[in-house]
Amino acid sequence: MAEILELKDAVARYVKDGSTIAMEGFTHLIPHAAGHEIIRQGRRNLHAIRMTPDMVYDQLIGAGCVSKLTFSWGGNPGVGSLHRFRDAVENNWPHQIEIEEHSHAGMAARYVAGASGLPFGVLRGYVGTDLVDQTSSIKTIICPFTDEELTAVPAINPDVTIVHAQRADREGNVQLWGLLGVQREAVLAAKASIVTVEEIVEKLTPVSGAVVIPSWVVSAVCHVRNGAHPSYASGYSERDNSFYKSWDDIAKDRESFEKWIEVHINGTTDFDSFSRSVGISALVSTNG
Amino acid sequence: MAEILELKDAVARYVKDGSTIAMEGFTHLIPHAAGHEIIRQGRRNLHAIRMTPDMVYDQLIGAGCVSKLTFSWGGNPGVGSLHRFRDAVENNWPHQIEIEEHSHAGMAARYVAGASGLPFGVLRGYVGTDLVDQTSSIKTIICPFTDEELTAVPAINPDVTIVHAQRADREGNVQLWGLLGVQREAVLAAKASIVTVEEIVEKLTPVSGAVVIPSWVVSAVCHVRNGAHPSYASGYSERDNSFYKSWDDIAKDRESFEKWIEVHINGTTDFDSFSRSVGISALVSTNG
Amino acid sequence: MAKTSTSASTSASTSANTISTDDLMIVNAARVLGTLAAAGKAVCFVGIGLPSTAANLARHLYSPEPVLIYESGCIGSKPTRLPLSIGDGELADTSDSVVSVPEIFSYWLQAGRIDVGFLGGAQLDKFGNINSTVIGSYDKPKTRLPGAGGAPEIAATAGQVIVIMRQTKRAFVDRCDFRTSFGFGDGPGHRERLGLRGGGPKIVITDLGVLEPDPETCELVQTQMHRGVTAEQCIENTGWKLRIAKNIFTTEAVTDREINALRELQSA
Amino acid sequence: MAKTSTSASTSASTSANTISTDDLMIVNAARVLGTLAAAGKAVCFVGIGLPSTAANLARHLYSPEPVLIYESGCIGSKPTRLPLSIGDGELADTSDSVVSVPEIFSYWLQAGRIDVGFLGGAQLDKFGNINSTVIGSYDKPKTRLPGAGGAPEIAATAGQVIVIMRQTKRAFVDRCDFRTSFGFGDGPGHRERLGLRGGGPKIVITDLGVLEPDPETCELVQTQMHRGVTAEQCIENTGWKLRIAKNIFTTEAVTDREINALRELQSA
Repeated sequence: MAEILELKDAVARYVKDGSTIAMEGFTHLIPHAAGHEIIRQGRRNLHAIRMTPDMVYDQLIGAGCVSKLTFSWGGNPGVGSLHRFRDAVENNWPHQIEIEEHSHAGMAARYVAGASGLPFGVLRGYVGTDLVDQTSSIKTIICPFTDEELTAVPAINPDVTIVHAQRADREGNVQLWGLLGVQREAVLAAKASIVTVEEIVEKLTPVSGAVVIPSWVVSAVCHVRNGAHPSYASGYSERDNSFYKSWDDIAKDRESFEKWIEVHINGTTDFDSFSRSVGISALVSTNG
Repeated sequence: MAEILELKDAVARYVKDGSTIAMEGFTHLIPHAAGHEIIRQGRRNLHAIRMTPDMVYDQLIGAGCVSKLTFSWGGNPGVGSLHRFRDAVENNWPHQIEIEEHSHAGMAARYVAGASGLPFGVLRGYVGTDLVDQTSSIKTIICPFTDEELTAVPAINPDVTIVHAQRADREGNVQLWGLLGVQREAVLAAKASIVTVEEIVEKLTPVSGAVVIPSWVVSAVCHVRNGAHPSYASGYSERDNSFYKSWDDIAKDRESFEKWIEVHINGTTDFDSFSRSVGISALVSTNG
Repeated sequence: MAKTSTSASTSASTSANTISTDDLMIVNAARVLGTLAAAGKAVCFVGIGLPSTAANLARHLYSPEPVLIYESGCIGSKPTRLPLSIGDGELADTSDSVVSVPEIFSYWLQAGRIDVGFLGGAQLDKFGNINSTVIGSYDKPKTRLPGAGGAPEIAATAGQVIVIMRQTKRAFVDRCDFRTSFGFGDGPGHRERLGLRGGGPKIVITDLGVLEPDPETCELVQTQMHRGVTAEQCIENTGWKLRIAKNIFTTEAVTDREINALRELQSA
Repeated sequence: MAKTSTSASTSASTSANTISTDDLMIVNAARVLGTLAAAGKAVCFVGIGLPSTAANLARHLYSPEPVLIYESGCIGSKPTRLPLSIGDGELADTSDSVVSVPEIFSYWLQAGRIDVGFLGGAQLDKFGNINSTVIGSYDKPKTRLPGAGGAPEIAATAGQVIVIMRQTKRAFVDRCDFRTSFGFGDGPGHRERLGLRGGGPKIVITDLGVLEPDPETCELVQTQMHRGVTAEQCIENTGWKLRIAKNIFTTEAVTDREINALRELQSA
């Protein structure tokens, strides 16, 4: 059964130096608050996995938490580059990071395999691309019935998966809706999982398009209102597009990035204090 | 885009002698009316696929429509044997049928592979069972990353899949909810598909737990109120357990079975006329 | 739910209730689940019939409650009445989550999230293998049974398997005509050689008592008998040369609390 | 959506509207979709930006409408305003169905249900291969790009691929530094040898005109130019020795109906 914990305590318990972590969210429900907490706690040598590493992974990479990144698309959606990611790959700043690069289809198949207790997933993928030469975790497999050649990718089973969701009940059952991404698979594939939620309610009521992740496959639920910001939680908040745009300037330059981390992450104690620090509280819409 | 057709016309167009058909429904939403229509049209040599062939497959088998059955559990749930299925397997009556036998997990993996455009599915399954010796469509496959031995099963891609759902809109978008079974996968795996529905509405409104199958992956939608009877459609009808029990007596004996088919199926023109014939109209509850 | 009539030798009586052999099996299975739930190990994969009744009884009797998963896609079902079929709407309506059938078998069973699987069948052999496929030969069956359903993968994968079956010479056989669900196969080490991840059949609950595998030989041994049952009865009703445990004990009598909760459930 | 400023040579003017080169690309892409939709072949896998705008414009201009699928899990999206990101809530709220990301790639893209995929990238080579991974070498990148995303499997599987890119010497290269998405590979027969199921890049829409693969050589040839564009301009802005089709023609001027619908969409 999931425990209801403070985010600080959940991160301290489940994210260790050297952990393999997945923080998923496909534009929607990205667990930014949890990413900040990992930086605050000074974790190092993380193997960070994500289909679409965006701002929060840029922060983790720039802050020196990550030694390896497994991913399929690393950009600031609608804005441009992830400058800290680029600086790490192009210039080894703040240090060298290893990258393991896949396609979305391959990453999705890897999470599904992980959630299914299989060691690999099968897809029609990567054929003819140069990714095959760069990524050792792409192999061919032969169909035993048709002799067709297909592609195999290994399961992903993170030490800990962190996601954000709309809400949970007091027993730790988690409910999310809207764009579901690969979050459920990432939680089910992980050895431990932390879910930050917009609110904790007495009883989950049905919501169209919602899925429930039962408490007994979740390790910790943390109440962090607006904890996906500048991403959003459908029904609770809107995507803060201007914040994504402003990140471009902040992250472009090492010094301004370091200052931002120093002031707004290391200089704050939790997500509320971070929100006041960057002045986003006014942008938080209430539950509609 | 799906066409809205009379069930009679849809079956005539998509179910041919020798077709491979899947009529799915996991206790809930079983397309009985469509099964009756196949018998009425006198189809022969069908390869009938279903995880849980129950009463409607018993009828198809007894009526001589089926030359091969692929399945994982063939019984009358909560009641006992499928007598026509047993008579065919044990005594070749009305003629010999070939069987291809799997487990639920394997059948599910086969439908998923079929829906995914893959030639096979992978699972941890069948190991140590005698099914492996009887079913040629179970093979081993080696994980190219861990060298583990797993099981492969070939995709199922029926010529036509038939399912029942709660409702569709006038464009043929289909909405179903409650126990979803393997229906969506069975439709997506098929070359053509027929969906019978409780009602056709102007516009589909959200329902908690509902999934929508878009019109453009469905061939035909047919309005057949209560067309799952004696199975049920959540929100529209209740399972008619007494009908399932009464089937035991009808099907136990070849003569009583043949008479039942003659009177109630071949002697009726459509599902309404069948319902009057067996006197079930009183059991139909209205949309709640 | 049809109850078999009570026979003097295998029933007890508390209050106004008469305890049938089905009741005995249900209550004893519920107790096992209660103990497992207390140890944090009671995610159950249940089928309809006695297992479903036992699991729901355990939900009413014990805290923490076991978590019920039905192969029809229901996770965390809390039915207020006993479901009539595995696809009973009540199961979906009272679940934490309803998922597709493929997902139940991949993300939930295969992934190793099931602590306890319930199985039964037409034949059980001394190594806990189960036949629910065919009596006689596969090609020329004497009796064609429904088949595997979810059983092979439950048997392979669940943390442990609880078998509930009536103990008769016809059903408890030296070797199954067909191995639908793998127990301990041919004996010690066989599960390990095949790489099966689940623990296999750890307990067989019958109308006469309880059998458990000998840790060394994997052979099912009578370890418990219900009140009034004799060792001879157990041996007579078993098709292999049944061993009786030295320290065999008698199952606790069904309590008022248990039978009342069961009757309430059955009449809901 | 940022619009590049209009240059005299590549813009037309209708009514009070000034047509940008983005507008030109969007309208021409929408026209292709309209034609495909009329032929019953317009299930589109779209990304954000010009493809999404073009696909939504086509929804407003043509009947039957194309069906829009976004990799974020939205099937049959009918956004009333242009989505700002692929995860824009508007996409989910206006969809026929929202599914998980794994399902979008398995049941929908991989299964061959997509008629048209849109792609772009940093480099496009003469055989329609696309690089969105890295400029320079993979190990010592000059510019690290975002990477593959959904592109490799869209390129492999979609019934056909429409590429939308600005035509420049830097972007239209003889050979991509990295092959992220497979077009015609090294030339004729290469897709077939690899067993790719999709049709590959059938049309490249640029700010200067349209390129299409020569059916025999698979090399991209300039087959259309926008009004006011010269063959010399096309050749100058292409990094390989560009062939101009003998029967090259000029794209139709953007109509009032088209530009008005586009402006309406952009201001919604």
